[in-house]
Amino acid sequence: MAGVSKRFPGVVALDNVSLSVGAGEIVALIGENGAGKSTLMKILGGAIARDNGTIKINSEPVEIRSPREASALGIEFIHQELSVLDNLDVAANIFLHREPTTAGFLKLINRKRIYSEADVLIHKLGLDISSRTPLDQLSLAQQQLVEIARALGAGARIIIMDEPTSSLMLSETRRLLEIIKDLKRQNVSIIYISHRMHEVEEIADRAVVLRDGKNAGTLQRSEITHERMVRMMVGRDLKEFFKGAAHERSSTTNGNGFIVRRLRTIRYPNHTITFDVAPGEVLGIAGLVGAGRSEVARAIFGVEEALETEVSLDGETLRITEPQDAISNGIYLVPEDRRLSGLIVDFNVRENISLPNLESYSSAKIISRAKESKAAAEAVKAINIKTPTPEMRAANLSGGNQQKVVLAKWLTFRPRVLIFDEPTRGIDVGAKAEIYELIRNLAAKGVSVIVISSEMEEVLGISDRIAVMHEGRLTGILNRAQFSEEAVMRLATGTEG
Amino acid sequence: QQGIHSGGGGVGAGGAGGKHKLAFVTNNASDFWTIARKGTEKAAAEIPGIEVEFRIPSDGTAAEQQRVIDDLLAKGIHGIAISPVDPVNQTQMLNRASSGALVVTQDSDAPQSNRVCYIGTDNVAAGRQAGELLKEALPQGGKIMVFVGVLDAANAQQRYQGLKEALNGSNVQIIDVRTDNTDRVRAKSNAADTLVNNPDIAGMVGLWSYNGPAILSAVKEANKVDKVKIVAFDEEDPTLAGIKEGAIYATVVQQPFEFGYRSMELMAKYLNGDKSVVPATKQIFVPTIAVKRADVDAFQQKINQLRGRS
Amino acid sequence: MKKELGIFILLIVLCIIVSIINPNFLLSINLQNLARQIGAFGIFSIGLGLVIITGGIELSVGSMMALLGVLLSMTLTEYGYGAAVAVLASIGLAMGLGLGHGLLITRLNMQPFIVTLCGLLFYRGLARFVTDDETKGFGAADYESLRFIANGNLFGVPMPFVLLLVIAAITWLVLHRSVYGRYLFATGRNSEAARYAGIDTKRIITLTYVISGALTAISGIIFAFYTNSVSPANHGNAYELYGIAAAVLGGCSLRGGEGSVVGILIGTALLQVLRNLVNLLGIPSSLDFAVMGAVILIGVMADQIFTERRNRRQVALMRELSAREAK
Amino acid sequence: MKKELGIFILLIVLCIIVSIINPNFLLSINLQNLARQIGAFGIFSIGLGLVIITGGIELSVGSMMALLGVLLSMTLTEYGYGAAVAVLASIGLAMGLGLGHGLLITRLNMQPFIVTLCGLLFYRGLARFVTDDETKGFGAADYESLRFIANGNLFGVPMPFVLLLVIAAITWLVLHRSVYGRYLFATGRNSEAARYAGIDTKRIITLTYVISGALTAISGIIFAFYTNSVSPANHGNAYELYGIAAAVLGGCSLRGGEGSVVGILIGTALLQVLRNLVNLLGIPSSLDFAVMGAVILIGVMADQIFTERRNRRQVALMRELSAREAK
Ligand SMILES: Nc1ncnc2c1ncn2[C@@H]1O[C@H](COP(=O)(O)OP(=O)(O)OP(=O)(O)O)[C@@H](O)[C@H]1O
Ligand SMILES: Nc1ncnc2c1ncn2[C@@H]1O[C@H](COP(=O)(O)OP(=O)(O)OP(=O)(O)O)[C@@H](O)[C@H]1O
Ligand SMILES: [Mg+2]
Ligand SMILES: [Mg+2]
Repeated sequence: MAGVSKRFPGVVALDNVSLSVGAGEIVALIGENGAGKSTLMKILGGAIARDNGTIKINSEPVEIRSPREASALGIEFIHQELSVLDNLDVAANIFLHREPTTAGFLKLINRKRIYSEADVLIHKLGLDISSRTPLDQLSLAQQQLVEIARALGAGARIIIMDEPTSSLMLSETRRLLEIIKDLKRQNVSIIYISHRMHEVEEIADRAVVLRDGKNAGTLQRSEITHERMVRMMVGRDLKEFFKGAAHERSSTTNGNGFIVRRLRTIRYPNHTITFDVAPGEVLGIAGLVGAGRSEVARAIFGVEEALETEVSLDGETLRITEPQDAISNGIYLVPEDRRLSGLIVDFNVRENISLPNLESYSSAKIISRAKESKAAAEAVKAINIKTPTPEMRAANLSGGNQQKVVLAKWLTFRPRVLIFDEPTRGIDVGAKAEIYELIRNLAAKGVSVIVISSEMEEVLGISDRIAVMHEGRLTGILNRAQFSEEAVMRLATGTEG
Repeated sequence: QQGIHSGGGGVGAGGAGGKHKLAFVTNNASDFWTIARKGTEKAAAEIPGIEVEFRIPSDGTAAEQQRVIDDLLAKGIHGIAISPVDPVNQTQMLNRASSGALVVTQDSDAPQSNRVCYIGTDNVAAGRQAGELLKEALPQGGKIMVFVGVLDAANAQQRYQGLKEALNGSNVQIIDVRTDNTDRVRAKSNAADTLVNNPDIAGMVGLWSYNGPAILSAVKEANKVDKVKIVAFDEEDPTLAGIKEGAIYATVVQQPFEFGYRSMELMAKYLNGDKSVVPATKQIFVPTIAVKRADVDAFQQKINQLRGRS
Repeated sequence: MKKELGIFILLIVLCIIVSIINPNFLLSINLQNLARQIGAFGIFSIGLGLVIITGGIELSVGSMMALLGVLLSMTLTEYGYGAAVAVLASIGLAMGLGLGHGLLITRLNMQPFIVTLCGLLFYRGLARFVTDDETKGFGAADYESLRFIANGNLFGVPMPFVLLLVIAAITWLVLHRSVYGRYLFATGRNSEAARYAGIDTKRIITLTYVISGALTAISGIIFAFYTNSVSPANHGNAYELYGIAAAVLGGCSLRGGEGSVVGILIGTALLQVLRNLVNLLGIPSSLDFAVMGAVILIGVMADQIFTERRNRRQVALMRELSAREAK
Repeated sequence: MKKELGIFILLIVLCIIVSIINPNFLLSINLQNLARQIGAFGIFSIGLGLVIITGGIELSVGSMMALLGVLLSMTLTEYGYGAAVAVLASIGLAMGLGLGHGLLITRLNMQPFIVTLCGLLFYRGLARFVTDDETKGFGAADYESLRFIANGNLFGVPMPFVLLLVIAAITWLVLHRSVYGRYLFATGRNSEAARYAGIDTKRIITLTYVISGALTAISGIIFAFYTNSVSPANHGNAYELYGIAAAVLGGCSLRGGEGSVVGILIGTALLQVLRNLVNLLGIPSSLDFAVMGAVILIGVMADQIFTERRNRRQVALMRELSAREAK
């Protein structure tokens, strides 16, 4: 691809960007949120049209006008936003539009083949389910794996992966990286977008960096280091992560703080979960995919029914059956699935940010536009949401910036308990540091913070204590002194605890 | 009470080109009105100085008729012959209309209103006629079922009333009335269900024009042509064919052509100052005719002519 | 705004054409008739529009009007209650029915289509049953105030239209400026995310059906006195279709979360002007449906084509601009 | 499957109750009548169901049937073409109209509701115009083969029902076992994602409207010969509602992406049994709508409550189990 440009109303998403991939090469495409990575790939994948530039495959200029044409050229795209169909089963998703058919006018699907081949594919990815499972019964991570299986099954020459690991935990990520290396050996080209620098360090042959829609440089295999990438992405040196993180705080609540006792969720009714978070403490919750962490968060917040639980905050027992009960007690949840539950993509940034707190921007139930806009503008500035104006539709924001909008919603509040479910999913390194700082500041103000995260680095860096879950069970709680990757993994895989 | 037309031809004749603008407003769309239309067309051709407009309110409701009237008045109409869907309660509307134009009711009357005259069928009498035909067809008596589109229409109620009057005290007994909301599929399945549920049914009466054919085909399919006497209203083709082959005993027909022609004629005369055309009763009944097997051929010929068929 | 603009232009063009062909269109009496119709149809259409914005549907308005109409007549003429009592009872009943719909939909998770379809059937049946299939009217007795609401004028403006304007103004404020309105859009767009934001989506949805019920009752009273009689089998038949069509023409999306009060008003006006013009232009009655269908189709089509062409032109312009910049 | 089960149980319970109260229900002649109705209504309902699965809607079926019906009569009786020609022309025309809908929806991005609403108005108007509001019939002339399709029996089974079974079987294969069906579900649930997968969603949607047109034509021919005459103003009125209701009762979601052929069949059967039972049980005609509404509501409600209770019971069971384990 050479000289590619793309404008959206109000934004120049790409300005004269070039990118090349050799056969069997793994190219990492990195950059801050909103740098234009997804847009560039959508152009290659035929999902959107470019304004300028050329695309060549084997030095032949090609026109890619639709995903179908991309597919015909051997380009498969794993989207940043899930594009699986939850009314079909796993196999149907994997083979969508490539179904083996029996001959005949009706084009009947060869079901035997589809299921057996799908089973093979998903097991290769370490997904331990039947390919007949309806997709709506899978967790986000499992759906992500299905989408990856789909691209792999297509036998493509070029596979684009837009943040494929953002909702995967360590072991799945490892397996995926192995598979990518395997594909490389089979001479498949990979374009890999990720905000996780160590993944890039591990697999990329070359890293192409975008900044503000322009090429900011290229790093060869030998040059790919964490610092160089970050410097190139943000155009400056970044202060150290997790600096001054968790000093040991009192982890005894003395009846104060946020206490959850005997929480049993519908999905894992045989296990009770009990933990507490002191005011000013950050409790990390770690675990493998599907360990039931999100379920716990949803049950506490009242979106999902808990079979049984006792929740108290500063000594006061709470009854939470609906989210508004939680919110009125100062308990908030930043959910993991931003497009489904985190924000309303058709609302603009301002409306999304003000939504949970609308009453406070209104008098006599009539919204004061001035107050609302001011609060939104402040929030946009506070966590640096990259948007030309708060009036931009959230759907038009880049993935990371959408996530920031989800976070921004709760910043205008005075929370007492804040639960983050995968807060930095898809967020660039620079913004991550800002979010960590934000979490620390919240804690410093006496908020009890719970951070559910699948990123080992993140849990270890941000938490004062770490609760680890395995298949719905709380296998242990580690104090700062006991922190280590091995300790977490042992509990997370259930080999201990 | 006195509308602008009360001054005789003077005001009324002031219309476009000195012509009287007359309108004929039906209650819904059906073949019946096609024949009436022929009558109005004949009137328009024969009577000098009138211009005739034919309006069919599409959904057959009082509201729809009111808008048609409102629009006609806005257009400066001089005379309206209307078949009110709901006479009792459209009185006000008719009065309002008659303060702007000459109003004549046809087909169904609104006696409480300021309409100048009614031209049409006496539906109670028509019902009675149907009742007499049934008694004639069923000398032994028996159970009968009545079918109609909607029962809250005035002509349905009046026919039903006449039917009941005529059968009162006889050994012909009405079991029930089934309605179909003018859906012919429903009309036929209503008849079919009745045949299933009342194996001993002796007669079936269709109060609205399409009920006859619907009953006929249900009866034929159930192979009960000999066992069930059918009395229908109006002159749909299958009804006439049914009479011809003896499957339908008789049908009571109105003369819509006369409605069309005579209402236009009356309004023209009235607007020209001749008020003697309105009788003291303010009602002109166009009698209904019973068509049986013997008269069906002649009738068919006449009706074909009116419909402009060969 | 863009969405309403196209249909608004269509409306204006139509009015101009009609008044050129037949200047009677502009007679104050015709405009009054038209305004009265727009008023009566507009009021319940707004309610329907709100329901559509929640992502729901309300099919029972026509039947509900029939039921309310016959009951209104019976309370007034047969049981001899006063006008105020009868009106309040009507509105109260309709709100109760709306509440029922809302609760069935939110508490029992039933599909709005099914709930209100059952309403459509049930209320119609009930209306026919309580009246024994007899048309109920208000005769010539004078319910001055009620007649005034349906047939009177205020400074020459028909009362239903005045009522519509008042109701539209209030609804506009509520929908586009108030917290409730924002919640409504949020719920319609993505009820899951709305719930996560702490919105009691069930309450919002239920409330909307109640409001729709109240507006249906007001329209129903106007229609009842406009026709002065209520035929239980026909009154209000297919009015839900008019309401839905007005809302959809005015930019409400049946997938929820989209729509505006102004759009609904324009949609209603368009439908009524179409009905009016068929009569004024002397188009054969048999063709009136065809004309309505064709005009709406052509209008919306033209709008769509223009929008698309404009977009394409913008894209081309941008391409040019960036090409020039690149040099 | 779960979704259809509830409504299926309702259907069975209803049939049992009716046949206990009135054993005539089980008479072969009644079952034949019923099957004939189910056949005629079921065929176009399947088409409508497919459209609903794409996330669209088709409101014009009733009007289309009226138009096709009068044209069928005219080609046969007035222009004297043969039955085969007339039938093919009918189906061809309907497919053409469906194609038109599909193209307007997919190429011009118009809302299905608006396009087919215009169809509803336009075709009805056209039917009335070409016939000059006159009812068209087939007289006594014998179109043996056509009459057989509508009124005949094959080994005692009414032809429309036989046709329905054949069509349902084919549609079942296509919808639940073929590539096309899979694309249809994908398109209905998330057309963007389907597009990303390389599916030509526009073609799929257009094709579905064409199929719906063809099925409407078949139903239309059956209805025309069932009544033996077609009143342009009334024929097929509100049939779209029956079709949509059947599909929705049978588990199709108006948001698209959900539904099954078996469900649509059960939904159709339920509606027809309800119509039949009103006559058989001698329920006053004025109450028939009320009965239909009430039975559907109660049925769906019971289903919903049972499902919920079952879920809750499961939860309770789990609770107990785990409590026991905890000891
Ligand atoms: N449809 C659209 N309309 C308007 N602006 C858009 C649209 N899609 C993307 N943008 C803008 O284009 C820019 C680039 O977005 P893109 O999604 O390519 O970023 P990204 O590099 O993938 O970021 P992230 O890491 O957060 O996913 C952003 O400023 C975004 O707001
Ligand atoms: N609707 C559903 N039906 C059945 N099982 C489900 C459903 N949703 C989630 N699950 C399963 O429940 C388990 C717990 O999911 P949950 O999202 O709570 O876990 P998690 O620890 O947050 O994992 P993740 O990292 O995937 O978010 C997973 O195994 C998932 O497959
Ligand atoms: Mg991106
Ligand atoms: Mg999770």
